[in-house]
Amino acid sequence: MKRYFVQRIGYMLITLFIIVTATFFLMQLLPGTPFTNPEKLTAQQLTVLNAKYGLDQPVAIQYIRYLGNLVQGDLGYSFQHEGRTVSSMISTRIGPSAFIGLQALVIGAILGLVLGIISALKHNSIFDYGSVALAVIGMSIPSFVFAALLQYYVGVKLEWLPVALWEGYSSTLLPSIALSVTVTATVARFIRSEMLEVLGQDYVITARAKGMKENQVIVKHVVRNALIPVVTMLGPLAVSIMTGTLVIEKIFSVPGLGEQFTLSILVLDYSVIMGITIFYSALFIFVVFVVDIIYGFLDPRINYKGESA
Amino acid sequence: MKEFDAKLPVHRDIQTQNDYIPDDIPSDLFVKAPLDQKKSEEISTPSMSFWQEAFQRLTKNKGAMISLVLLLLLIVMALIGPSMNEFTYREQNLAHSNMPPKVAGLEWMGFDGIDANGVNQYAERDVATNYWFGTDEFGRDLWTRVWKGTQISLFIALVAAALDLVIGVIYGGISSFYGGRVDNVMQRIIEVLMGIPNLIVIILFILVLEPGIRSIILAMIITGWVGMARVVRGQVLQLKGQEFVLASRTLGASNGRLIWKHLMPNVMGPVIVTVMFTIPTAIFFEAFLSFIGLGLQAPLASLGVLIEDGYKSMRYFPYKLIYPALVISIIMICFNLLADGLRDALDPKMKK
Amino acid sequence: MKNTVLKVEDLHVSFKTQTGKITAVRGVNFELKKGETLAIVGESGSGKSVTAKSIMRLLPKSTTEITKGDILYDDKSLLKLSNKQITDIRGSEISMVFQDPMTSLNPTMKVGKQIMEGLQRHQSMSKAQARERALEMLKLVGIPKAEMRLDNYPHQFSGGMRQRVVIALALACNPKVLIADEPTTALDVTIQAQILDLMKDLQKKTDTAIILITHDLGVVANMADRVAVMYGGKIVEQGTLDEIFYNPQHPYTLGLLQSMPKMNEDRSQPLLPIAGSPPNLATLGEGCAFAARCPHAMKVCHTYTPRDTVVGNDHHTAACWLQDPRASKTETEEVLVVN
Amino acid sequence: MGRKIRIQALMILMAFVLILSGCNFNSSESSSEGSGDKEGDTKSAGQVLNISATADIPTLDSTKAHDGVAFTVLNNVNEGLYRQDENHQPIEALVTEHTENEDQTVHTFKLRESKWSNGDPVTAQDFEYAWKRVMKDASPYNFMFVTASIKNAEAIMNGEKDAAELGVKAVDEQTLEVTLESANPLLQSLLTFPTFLPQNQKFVEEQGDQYALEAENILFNGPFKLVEWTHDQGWKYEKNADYWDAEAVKLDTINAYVVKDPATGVNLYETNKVDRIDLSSESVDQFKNDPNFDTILEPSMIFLRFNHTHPVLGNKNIRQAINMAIDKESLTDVILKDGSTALNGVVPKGFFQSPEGKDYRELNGDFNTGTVEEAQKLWEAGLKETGASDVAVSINISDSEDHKKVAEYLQAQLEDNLPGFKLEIKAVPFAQRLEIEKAIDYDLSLSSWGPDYSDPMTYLDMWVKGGSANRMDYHNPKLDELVTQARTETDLSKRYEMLLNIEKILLEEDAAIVPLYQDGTSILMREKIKDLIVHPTGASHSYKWASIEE
Repeated sequence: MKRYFVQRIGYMLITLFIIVTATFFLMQLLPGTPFTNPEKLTAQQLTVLNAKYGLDQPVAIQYIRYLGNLVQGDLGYSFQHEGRTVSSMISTRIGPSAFIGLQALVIGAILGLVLGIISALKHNSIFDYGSVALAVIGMSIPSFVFAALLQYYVGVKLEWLPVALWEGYSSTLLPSIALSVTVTATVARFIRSEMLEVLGQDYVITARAKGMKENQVIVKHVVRNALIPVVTMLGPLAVSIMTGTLVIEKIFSVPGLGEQFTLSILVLDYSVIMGITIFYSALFIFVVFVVDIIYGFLDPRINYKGESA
Repeated sequence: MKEFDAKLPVHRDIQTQNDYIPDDIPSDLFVKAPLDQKKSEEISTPSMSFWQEAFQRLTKNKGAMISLVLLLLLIVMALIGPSMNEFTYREQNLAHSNMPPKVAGLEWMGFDGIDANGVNQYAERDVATNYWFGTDEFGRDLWTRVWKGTQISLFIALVAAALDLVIGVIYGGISSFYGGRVDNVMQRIIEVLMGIPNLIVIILFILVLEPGIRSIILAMIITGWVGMARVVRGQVLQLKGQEFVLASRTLGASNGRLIWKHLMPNVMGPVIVTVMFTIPTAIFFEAFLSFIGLGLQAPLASLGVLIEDGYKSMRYFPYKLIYPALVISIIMICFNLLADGLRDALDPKMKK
Repeated sequence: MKNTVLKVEDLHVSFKTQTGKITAVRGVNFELKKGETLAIVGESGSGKSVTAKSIMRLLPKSTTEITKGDILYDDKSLLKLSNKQITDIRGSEISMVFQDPMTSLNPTMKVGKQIMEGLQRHQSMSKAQARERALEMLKLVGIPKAEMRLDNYPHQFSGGMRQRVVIALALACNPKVLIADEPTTALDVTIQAQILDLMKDLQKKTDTAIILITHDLGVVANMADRVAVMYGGKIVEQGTLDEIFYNPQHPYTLGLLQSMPKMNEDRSQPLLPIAGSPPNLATLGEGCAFAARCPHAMKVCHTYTPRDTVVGNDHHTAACWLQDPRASKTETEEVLVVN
Repeated sequence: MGRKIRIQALMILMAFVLILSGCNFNSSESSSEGSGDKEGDTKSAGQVLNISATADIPTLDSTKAHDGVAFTVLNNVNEGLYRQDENHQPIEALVTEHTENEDQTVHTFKLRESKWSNGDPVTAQDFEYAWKRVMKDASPYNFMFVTASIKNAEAIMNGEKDAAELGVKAVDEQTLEVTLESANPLLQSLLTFPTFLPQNQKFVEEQGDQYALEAENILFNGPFKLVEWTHDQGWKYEKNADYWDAEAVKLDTINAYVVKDPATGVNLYETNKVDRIDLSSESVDQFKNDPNFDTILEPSMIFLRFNHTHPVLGNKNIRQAINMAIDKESLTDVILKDGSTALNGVVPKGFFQSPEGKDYRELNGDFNTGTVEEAQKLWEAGLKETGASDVAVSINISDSEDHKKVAEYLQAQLEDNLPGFKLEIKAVPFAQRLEIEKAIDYDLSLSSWGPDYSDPMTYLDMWVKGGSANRMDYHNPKLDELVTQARTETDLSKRYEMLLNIEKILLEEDAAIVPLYQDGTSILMREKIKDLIVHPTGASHSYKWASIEE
């Protein structure tokens, strides 16, 4: 088990290293200066700035320096926001993103579970078809279309929830709901097919043959076994939420990481683009790793040699 | 119990027939008359090829069939829609800017040329031509642009999916077919690539490349093929151990023959399903990139570009958002349903 | 005379499918007496398992329907019981052992827990009591280091051991009837014998009546008191072990016996497989289901369904037109001579 | 440990993470958080203005600030020597008395007594310190000191002199002496620019590199204090009771919200969250009849640059043809709709008057206007001269909404009106567009230029050879010479004549660029808001005199 962990962490580091390297050199290919106000920047100011950010050094030196700083958790300074470090920007921005992301995950997971479980139990009923249709629609309609509609109808027309900005809990709801649609749909579909599979398993018949009451059979044997693989969806879900935040945060003026990322892309703030890319990748790698561990923890059949008995 | 042949008559009330045993059975029936075995074999279900069977299963899936029809319809519209009226997707006519949709005969459906303030713009501006989906602020015909956009979005998605397929099949095939060290190295590469959130990579590449259709496709396949490669590899590995491949090998089949005659046909099922799921993802990515401002160059329009434009003025010109959003949603839904249907038909075991 | 615990009367079960209704069980009759073992033999698709599941009412309601007949347990109709009443009976009065021990245990639940569940449900035992009893059961079915094994997961057991667990689970509440649906099919031959011995052993201790469903005549010979042969959803011949093995009256039974190798007979005698394949229940029309494969089939066999006829003494019955007096003697004799 | 417990533990952990991240809420909004009535209460309790800002403040360090958002905030929380009044004219702020020597090169400013928000007095040293700091750090707006002709500023910028030698000296606590290279009639006007604000040396040095990055890391001496600043979300001003002219200030609180998406801004306006927003052209149709709708004409101009070394575009007839082929009025009235107006000159109209009080634009009139037919004739002529039959070129634009639209429009106009013309649009991020322009690696470029100070020169001296804003290999020695002369000409009328002639050379003689339109902004502002001043140059907003009339 220890060996497995060491190996996994090794792979994670290699992956991260490759991402860092690729991102760094891709950024070198980007045209334009990352500095603000380049319109009126004089040559002298440019020299001063280049020296300040170490851009006057050869690329190899810059790269090694970047790696060195990265190891110490230093992602450099933003070009656009003078004096602010990328890490501090990420740390102030991650809160709102994490909050709406996790909230969307919770909303989506609960709704998805309920929909998925009921539609599997009422297989081939109107309800089943209805929730399958809902799930397909939820997966198919781009989240930004949905977010725009939500903002307009719930926020502006009905004035039930704040339209935008980041003030208090109520303003987290619309973005979370907009984000949770894909989660709900994905989870519902997944759960439904898992449930249907488990319902067809012999051990469910065994449980019934033992005289277990139907709801006990469903809860203890069916749902539990159907739920375990849901954990494996956390990786893809994390990605879809991450993707979602890029546009949802823009629409709802949420001061989150996704909004900062799209903003930095538009103004070519290298260091921030790089920092957030690395952060996202690291987060993703970490989530996948955690998912694997949780999965092993929930499913007794997994032993950490990567094979199931 | 899915494999009964629909063509043979089914005896619906067998039990009543069985119960009816007349006492006066004529004696002359008690004569030996065994059935010819060959004949009785014929009665049993006629054999169908895997593909025929899959096709039959697919045709029974209503959702998938409706989706297929809708998709074909949309593809046809994407091809002929832009030339169904006299406008081109780039032709501007500022005098006719922001015209609401109007279709003669369909006024009751909202295609009445009346804007959000209740003013009939056609009467107001004395416009004789009907714009079926309205016009944008440049006075460009949205009907033409929506179908042109559909064309471009579909093109991007199909090309990206096709290239994913080629790279994925080659990579996954080589990796699994040769196995051993080759497989090991190639797998490690895939593992690393899997660790990278692909949207981020796409964005970075779009930033570096010159914006345009080619860059978008390129950026999408940079990470897109990985999923396909994994599917192919998994499938080939599974097949490699099976008897018929071993048998063929023992009989001295060449590698090429083995791949093309035995492995490929069997890998096709999951591959097709994966492609079908790749296409909507690609359409979504394209729309997504347009939405965050990394899309196509004007005046080309994809559905994503149109949605982004429409989103900005959805309050006053809702029709600018509705039609492209509707088309993209229908395409996504149909591809997803069709992919689901294909998965069920081609490979009932394949989950997710 | 032993009293009857379970009686199946004219059972008809049909499935709803996309192409229509298929009747899988078409008038099954049998009785099970206390402490005896009834083997139901037949090819796959003959309706054995459906019959078994009907008794337990484990067939999915949405797709299956018992269209006719009754199942009486202690003279009560199982079919008329409410859901609650039938769940009370399942596992405590009638239990079941399934074919594949690999899949019939919940992979994510400790085996001890799986045994305890039933005990807690039916015998309102405390957790500690249930655990005690589960341990006892595991020991009874011969699982070594049972204390430790209680907290293991199914995947930590071998196939044979798992089947022992399943049997322990089935017998934990001392049921009067145990339905064993091909309990040894998925096991190695050596393990098969152990499991069968175990079942025989336990039957003696608990006086449980067993319905043994199998297609393996060897297992039947080893275990059964009486045998029912099923074909095409019907019992075509029923009798004691000796009657069936030494005086088969139905050509299908005969065919089954001939296709089984016998240890103590002349090795040079070839095995005679039954030609053709099992009937397609969806397309089965009038007449004897076996007629299409029967070497002795007569015209009548293709047109009318044969009735159960008592042959010889007691309850030995066969449903075959050859038993009809109008059938030519030569035909009938031909069958008997071959044996 | 039972599985159930483990799952529960997992759930609790998840809930915990949720709560933890919830702590990251905008604490600054504690006052307005919750119910709407509460908000209403605060509104009726005092003068509260709710506005939107398009971006976060990058830095509030006046020596380093370089963007409109920061300039506006600085203008309202700090006070310099002069500030712009309601009519955008410089009025005395901290200055009580201004004296100058004969040749107008040495200016002495007497300062009034006033206080920083930490209680320290604002002194002449604070100005000297801040100004030298700008030069020492080669800050983005250091060229303003050159524009203001402050002694040695240019030499310091060129690295020839030390920042300490800048022509500014604190004679005593209340007296500041500024030495100029030459007389500068624009001095007072330039001194309203936020780069000339004072800084408290002790405080700045205490804060180190964190200075002015948070609300608590900066001192105020202006009409308002910044009491909260939550990055990327917004900030809040409160009236500064210690301000020398506090009686003139009517607003008690200003809440500024960062709203980057214009559509979101509209939603916030409609739900009464903010009282003033900028409208994008997509929303103009919806509100153009609203009493709260208004457009503001700005002094920035949008124009086409040409690569003058391009074989075809280097031809004057071609450039003129392009100019005439574009219907600029339709562009501003149908496409942009935000109050922008067509422009046929380099210097925008309505901002720059001659010493005689006439508008620059009126004096110089329109250049290169003509019909499409004329354009096509010129086009034919140009093609003949260059020997080209068709022209396929690309236009370099930044990927902002407006520029994309303009480019799409231009593309259709030019391709339709000029036979054989093919225009490809290349949209890139703003910074990248500049880079491409500086490298002159384009055919056409859609550019914009805003004034640094209130004088036509800010649009005219950029075209000299080697000028950092030329960026198109344009060169006309006559223009260069006129610019040099105008810089030192002290006779204002003569100077203005020169300025008019420079534009004539650029457009009449060379048709070097194609001016397209003068930028406008359309806004929605509730009628109850009075006297919120929008300045065309420098810091764009003054809240000092603003009030709410219920």
